[in-house]
Amino acid sequence: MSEQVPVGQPPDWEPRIVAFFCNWCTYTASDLAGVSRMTYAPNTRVIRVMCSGRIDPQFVLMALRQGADGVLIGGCHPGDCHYQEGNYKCLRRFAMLKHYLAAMGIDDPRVRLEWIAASEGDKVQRVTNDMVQRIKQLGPLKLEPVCQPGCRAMAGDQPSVGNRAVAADI
Amino acid sequence: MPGLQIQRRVKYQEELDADFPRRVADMPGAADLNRCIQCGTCSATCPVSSFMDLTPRRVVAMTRAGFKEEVLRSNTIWLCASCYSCTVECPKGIKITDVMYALKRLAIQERAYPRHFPTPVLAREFFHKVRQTGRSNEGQIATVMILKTNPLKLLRQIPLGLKLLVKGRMSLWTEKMSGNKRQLQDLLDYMDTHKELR
Amino acid sequence: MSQSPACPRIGVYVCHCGMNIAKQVAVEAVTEFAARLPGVAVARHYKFMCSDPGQELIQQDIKESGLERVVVASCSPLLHEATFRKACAAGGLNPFCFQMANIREQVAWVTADKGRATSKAKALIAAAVERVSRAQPLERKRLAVGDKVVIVGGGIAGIHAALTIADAGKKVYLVEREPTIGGHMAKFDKTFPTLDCAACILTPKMSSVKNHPNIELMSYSEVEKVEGFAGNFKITIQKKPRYVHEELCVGCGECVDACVFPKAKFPSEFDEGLALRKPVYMPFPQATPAVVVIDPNTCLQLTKGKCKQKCVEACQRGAIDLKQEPEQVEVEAAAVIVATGFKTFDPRGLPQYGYGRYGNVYTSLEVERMVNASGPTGGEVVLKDGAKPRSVAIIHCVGSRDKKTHPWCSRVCCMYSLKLAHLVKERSGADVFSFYIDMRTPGKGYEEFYDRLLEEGVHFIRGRVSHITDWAMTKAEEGKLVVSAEDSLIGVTRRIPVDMVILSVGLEPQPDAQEVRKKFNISCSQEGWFLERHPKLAPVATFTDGVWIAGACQGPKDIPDTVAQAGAAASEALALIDKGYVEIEPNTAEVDPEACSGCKTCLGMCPYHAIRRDEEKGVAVVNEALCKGCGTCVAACPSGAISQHMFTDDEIYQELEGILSYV
Amino acid sequence: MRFLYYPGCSLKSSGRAYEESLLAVFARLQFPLEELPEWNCCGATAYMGIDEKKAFVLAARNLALAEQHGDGQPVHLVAPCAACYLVLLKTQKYMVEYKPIGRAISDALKSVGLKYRGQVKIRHPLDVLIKEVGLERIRAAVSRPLEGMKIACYYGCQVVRPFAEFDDPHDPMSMDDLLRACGAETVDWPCKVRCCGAMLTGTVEEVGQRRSYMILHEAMRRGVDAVATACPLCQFNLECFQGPMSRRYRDQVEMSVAYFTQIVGKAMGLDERTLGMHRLFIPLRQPPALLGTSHDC
Repeated sequence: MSEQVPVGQPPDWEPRIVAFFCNWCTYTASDLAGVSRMTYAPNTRVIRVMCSGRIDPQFVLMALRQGADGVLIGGCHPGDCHYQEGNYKCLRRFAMLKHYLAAMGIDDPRVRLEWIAASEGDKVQRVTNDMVQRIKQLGPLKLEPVCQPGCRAMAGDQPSVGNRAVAADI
Repeated sequence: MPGLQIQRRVKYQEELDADFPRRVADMPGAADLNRCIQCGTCSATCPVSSFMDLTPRRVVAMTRAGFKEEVLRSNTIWLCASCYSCTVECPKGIKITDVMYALKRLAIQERAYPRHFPTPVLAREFFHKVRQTGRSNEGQIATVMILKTNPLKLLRQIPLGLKLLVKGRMSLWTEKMSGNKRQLQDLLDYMDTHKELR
Repeated sequence: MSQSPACPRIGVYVCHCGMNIAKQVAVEAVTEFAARLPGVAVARHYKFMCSDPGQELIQQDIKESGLERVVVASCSPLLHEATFRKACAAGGLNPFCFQMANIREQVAWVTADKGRATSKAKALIAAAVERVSRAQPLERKRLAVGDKVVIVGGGIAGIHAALTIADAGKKVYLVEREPTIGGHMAKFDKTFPTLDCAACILTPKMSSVKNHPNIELMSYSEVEKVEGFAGNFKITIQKKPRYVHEELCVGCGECVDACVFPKAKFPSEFDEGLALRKPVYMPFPQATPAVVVIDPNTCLQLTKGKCKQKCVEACQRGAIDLKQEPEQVEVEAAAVIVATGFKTFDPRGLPQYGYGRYGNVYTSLEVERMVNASGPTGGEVVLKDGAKPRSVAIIHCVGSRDKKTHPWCSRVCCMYSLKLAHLVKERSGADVFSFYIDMRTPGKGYEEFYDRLLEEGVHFIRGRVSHITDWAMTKAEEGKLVVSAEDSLIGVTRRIPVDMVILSVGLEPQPDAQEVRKKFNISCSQEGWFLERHPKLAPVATFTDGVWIAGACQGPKDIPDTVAQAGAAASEALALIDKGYVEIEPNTAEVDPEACSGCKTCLGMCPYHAIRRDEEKGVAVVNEALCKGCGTCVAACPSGAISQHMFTDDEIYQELEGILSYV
Repeated sequence: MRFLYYPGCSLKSSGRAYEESLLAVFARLQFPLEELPEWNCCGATAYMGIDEKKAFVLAARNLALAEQHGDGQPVHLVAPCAACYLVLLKTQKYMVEYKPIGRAISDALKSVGLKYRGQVKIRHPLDVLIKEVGLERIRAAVSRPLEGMKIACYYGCQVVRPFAEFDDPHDPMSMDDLLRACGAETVDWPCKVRCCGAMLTGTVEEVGQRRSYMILHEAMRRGVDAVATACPLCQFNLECFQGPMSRRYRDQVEMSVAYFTQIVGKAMGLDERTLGMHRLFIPLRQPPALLGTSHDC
């Protein structure tokens, strides 16, 4: 297995992954990973939603558009949804989204759906590490990023391009 | 009245080899060594533990604690018959048979096995034969092994050898592997020249 | 600082959590970073944000700096969101103008590299700041709650919880699937470490349950369906046919005597198969309710449809009804307590111990029955051939602490093994050999009990038994069961011939734990035990409001701990009822009638039927009382007409932008 | 599905009767086994002591060769010798479980133009007879049921543990089922999977022989006519040292020890020579009822 850095990629590049986790299972599981001190790659940044059924495919597209190199969706195992069947809805949308992403030429491993129960802290660790590893092999997602680290104006910085308007075009 | 036999039994920490457990645990199958809870199931299920100077449980404990000398010189690792009972029974899933293999290999590397002990000799003979012919020949290997370790014993084995010959269960010539013997030798040579693989 | 008038003033508070966060995350640098984020008026770091001074810091800033939004970067919102919302409210801010960034569980505790931990913390705080700027003030709705409780499981946990709640004047439905309550405890002779007679302390409680005016005992019944939510559950219970009218039967036993089977010939469940019963039977003399039951699997009439039905004739009260059908009952409850208990490990899974192969290898539960004065042997410890054993081995950890069966320690086996060692020695005078891995006696009076057993002369051998065999090596071993173990304190393998072996089987989840947890919408740990909301701070609560757990269904525990949990669960249920209302998170969905096209896509999305179409206006309408706030309809709406409070698209896009734009 | 046969070195020398009887039985069942061409020694137990990776590579070469015969389909490789069976299984498993081993083996194979993708299913003949051929077909092939014959099935160590999945590692029954299908009675005894002493018989004689003696002693105590084995080393240890054992332990040890395939072949009416019966030191003891019929086949 090659661990070389793909051409054109800065050697210290680290992928940024946005994770949408449902409140009841996967978010709880990632808390459990914390409580159990299971260290894993810090590349994921979690956005908590009540249910994976809330995840609009547009959230995923927007995350990629905004500069994420990958998106991880975490929900309860089939049959375990706190809201009975939100995860099934998520699964259906995900299947559709996958077709769309493929058509756009976005590599399959970049967007991933995983069922992670509240007790599966170790799975959060495993899945995160694995996903980071795979995306590292793919290199940065070369959509023209709207947001890059530091692109947003902070008090005292030069004001930057208003990216909110661009984002709204999608 | 003769004096009491006394022996100092303290072990000073600096006499232990702190690196030893790590070296063992790095070998395939031995990684779970540290999970041992010292329940002794391995010793109890071992068919030959009654002859061992250290029971398998003690070997694990002493390996973990860094008692390198004692472990590598114990007869335990040579008495292990690879029956895999301990591995199957261990409640913590420690592959104790593999730990024993790892210790055997370390003992050979460190030349810490008993002189004239047949097992390392047997393994070496076996290796030469396989390299030559692709196959082993039990009869020949056993003969050479006994010759090298305990020649007197050979005399006692003659009747058995003859009987095997008569029954067609031992041959003086080794059946050779057909075909591409070169390939096998290349393969073994490759392992010899690529030490990093080991 | 240039700030648009629309951007609210935000305060950011970074918690050190002692060293928990500060060790891994450079809190000062993070605070400095936060101070420069758009809209941030105040940024501070503090040792413990959840402490009183920490909370006061927030309240003070709201008042003095006119903060309109608050972000706390500390632990998980699942732990302290409520705390900080209250602090905001106390400072005069709407509690929903608040956002948490989880930099402990999801950053400090899981990231090895300090620099990268700090960066990740910055990103999460930026996200919270961006998101909170869009937060809207919201109100919580209150719903009145009922005053009844359903308790599932009639073991000692369920019994104790039921009596506690009933004594407080609330109505309890106690649902038990077996024909009688009592659970495992009813089978024991003595309890450790006091050697109290189990029946003496349990049976009075059982009859109190039966006689309590506030308890409706539903034995031989199972929960079918649970609907509703905390304070207002609707629960469907199926009463299995016991072919006896409970209210008519007085438990006289005439029917049992009359049964066409002249002798008992089926293994008694209560006696672990050591005694026999007839198809019509009373589980045990103190069974509660004291009503017979007819087993549909062995009754001739019920299996073959052909029997003289002597039992029907014999019953003068006409209580027997072989045509009884299952019956469904629907009850309302404010709270549910699940106390479904455990199952013991089946040692057939470990063939090396010879259970089922050698007649004199018993499980501990079988021996519990044997030593019980009202048990199948009248309390005598005897071998299969009726003789008294002269030597007995007790093997700990059978199905516990073993990767291939159950990795956990079953927690009660050391103590009950000590108890059985005492009883066996007392009843039979046998030599007892107790094989243990580690002797675990942490409890009040437990170590003292171990002391007592040591004094009584039980042989304790530290070593796990590898196998039990009839393979004799010596004369003395002929005809015996030979137990092999390494005496690990001596370092020698020992073979001990005995007459009887007792396997101290571990505890495991009930086989249908998965189905049960789904019914109540609660979680299970990986092992299959019901998952508590927090292992330390919410040990009997679950992730579903209004549902509590008690006893061994949550994990192996002994009687004192089970009773303590049952009391805790009961008081938490009572607290909910006494409060009189539940507050609903305002994370409900709302339809914008202007944007709604009336396509009805959302209707099919909602599992709670909370959305209907207003036919007059041609738009969808959400019933807030029914909406649980999952947001599935929001994601589905093709015209973007539905939004979810607290999780609007705007808020999430904003969070996304914050999470990616700075670090 | 293709079933290749991996004899291993022992079946070509001390265990010749095992090979002869095995092939005869499978031929009678019309389930032909083709010998894997160009096979080499599996690496066996002794080798692992010196250089485990080399042992793995030896085994892996056989697996790679077998895989070539599959044309992309999974191949079954039948390994009757317990040690070969174990080493092949272990290699297959550890290649996946331990990345450094997997990599080392793949690199070494690659250096000689070989590759192994994990497509070989390693099977023991007991497994194949029970799961693939089936007891029905075996029963149908039995022409001389072994009525009155009492057998102790001895599985030994490495057939059912630790990697095999076709039978219980503590109380295996496949050989019992097989021989019962042939009309024999098999006893429930505690030695089914207890070690025969293995290599120790050659290295630390007193330890090794004691193991074999204890097993034979128990078999005699259970009053069986024969011990059935599934491993050439077990058979050798149990059969060939009965003389020295009798002297060492002052106990007359005499017990037939035959390969299970020889006994099955017997029930199928195959003749003595085909089954390698003449190679046994102690003729297979048979109850009188069966003796009369053994000549006419």
